[in-house]
Amino acid sequence: MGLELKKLGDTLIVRVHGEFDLGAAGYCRKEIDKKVRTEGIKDIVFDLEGVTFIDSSGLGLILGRYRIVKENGGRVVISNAEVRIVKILDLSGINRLIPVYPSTSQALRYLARGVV
Amino acid sequence: MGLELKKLGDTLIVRVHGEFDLGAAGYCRKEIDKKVRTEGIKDIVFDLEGVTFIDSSGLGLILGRYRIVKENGGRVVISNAEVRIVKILDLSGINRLIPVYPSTSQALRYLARGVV
Amino acid sequence: MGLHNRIKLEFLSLPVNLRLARIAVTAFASEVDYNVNDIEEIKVAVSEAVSNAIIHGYLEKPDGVITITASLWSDALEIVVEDQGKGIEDLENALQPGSGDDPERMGLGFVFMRSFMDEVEVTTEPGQSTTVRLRKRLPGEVQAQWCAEK
Amino acid sequence: MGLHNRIKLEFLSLPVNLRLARIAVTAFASEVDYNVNDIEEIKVAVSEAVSNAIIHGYLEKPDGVITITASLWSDALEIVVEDQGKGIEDLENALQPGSGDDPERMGLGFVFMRSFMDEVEVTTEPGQSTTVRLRKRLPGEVQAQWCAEK
Ligand SMILES: Nc1ncnc2c1ncn2[C@@H]1O[C@H](COP(=O)(O)OP(=O)(O)O)[C@@H](O)[C@H]1O
Ligand SMILES: Nc1ncnc2c1ncn2[C@@H]1O[C@H](COP(=O)(O)OP(=O)(O)O)[C@@H](O)[C@H]1O
Repeated sequence: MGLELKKLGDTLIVRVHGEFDLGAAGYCRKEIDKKVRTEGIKDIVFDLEGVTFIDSSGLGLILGRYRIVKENGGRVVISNAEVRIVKILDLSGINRLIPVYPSTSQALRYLARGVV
Repeated sequence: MGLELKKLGDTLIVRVHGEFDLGAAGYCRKEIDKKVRTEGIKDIVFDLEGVTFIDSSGLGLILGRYRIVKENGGRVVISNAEVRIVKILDLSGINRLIPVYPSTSQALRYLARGVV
Repeated sequence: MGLHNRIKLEFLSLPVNLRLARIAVTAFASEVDYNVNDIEEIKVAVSEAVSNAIIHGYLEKPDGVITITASLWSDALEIVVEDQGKGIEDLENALQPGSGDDPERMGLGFVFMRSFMDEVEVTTEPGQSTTVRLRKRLPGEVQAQWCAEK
Repeated sequence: MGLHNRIKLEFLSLPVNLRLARIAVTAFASEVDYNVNDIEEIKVAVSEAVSNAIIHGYLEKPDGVITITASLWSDALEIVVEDQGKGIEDLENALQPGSGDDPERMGLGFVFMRSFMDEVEVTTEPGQSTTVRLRKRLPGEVQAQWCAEK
């Protein structure tokens, strides 16, 4: 499992690679929350391009970050997920709270302008 | 595991795909021996290009065929094996009884002329 | 219904072993030719059951033992995940979507298991153990062939 | 030396389970970063030990149970393969290269295990059981790191 964090203005782009399960979620939580706390992050984009597997622990990590940034008026967006990952996002209902975009540039445009 | 048998004159070309272990050896033994018994096979070439794993059961299958065809003056040759498979062939000493060629055409030339 | 094959896997309640559990079960299941989608669903279901054992059963203590028994029956793959952890006091409530109270968990573990498998059965002894039995029907052709053999 | 992780896998003495045994052990071993070559060697060694349990231990009867316990110690991966099969009467002779009398077997199982692992230890009760314990040192960096933690 690999994690890449990139700051773009007050948006954090999170790229997860490999299997996004309980172990990965525990690791990501620590790293992301540190970044959010110390670097004035408002919005988060989860770029799931490299994710080969996700279960409710991975989804829970995303939902947990959504709850945290929402406190300060921030938003969370998901981008770039493979078809079978999108299927699980749909089934979970997480897409009713968190918009899912096919590409990170679309996700960033949504955050910038509120539309795509 | 997959097995392809091709007759070329009195030579049988055996192509094994996948993992050449005890289970695969049991299956190959039955199929090869039927062919050898019923179709006047003299020599056998084991083309190991598709083999991703081999252990002493796979090697034993080859050695067993060698012993059978030798009774009628036939020969067995190995071709096309990947580097890590060749390493195991070397370690086993099977290459002292059974020539190992990098390609099936070289193996067939050896059988046709006794040299390459 | 005849039993064709069975494995049992025991491991410590460490998140690093989730991957192993998924790999072992899908390698076992690959004896019959489920399609990619089925395999993906089996993976998620196993992952949910084992994650629950780690988090809820053993409260993330790493020295708990989790057991997975996978069986190939003539008509179905059966996966049983057991822990000797804290058990579930109110099982009916736990089986409802969103039942947990951890903001980092979605309360979707059982929902996923039920969506992806044909049967989900939970038995538990509060304070002692939890057992989750998952069943998924075999692909049609395999089932027909194996049943005919019996 | 500290124990970092352990799994136990039990399965029926069917050749189809060899692949599963190799996959489970290498998935377990992938927690430390052995190189491809090491992983290949571990696969062959496991395959030899399990094949022996199937053929010699249980004489190819499919209802025997084989157990693999894999442990990650601070300094080594340890794999123990056990069967409750016929055991080995003359162990010293069995350990010699080419000892068997089956023309389809090379008598190289133990040779391969010894070539590929750092330690091979066989214990057996004739008529009852055979246990093969294999050890392979961890890649240098992991070992140094884990030992320092202790
Ligand atoms: N193995 C287990 N041991 C103890 N409690 C469990 C176990 N599995 C599930 N539970 C209980 O059932 C609830 C619902 O589980 P689940 O649907 O997976 O949601 P989540 O894990 O997201 O809370 C959990 O919150 C927990 O209280
Ligand atoms: N698990 C076992 N149970 C009973 N006998 C065994 C077992 N493993 C090995 N042996 C005996 O040891 C001999 C040598 O084993 P090995 O070196 O693997 O060669 P091979 O399997 O090719 O005969 C076998 O022929 C068999 O008699």
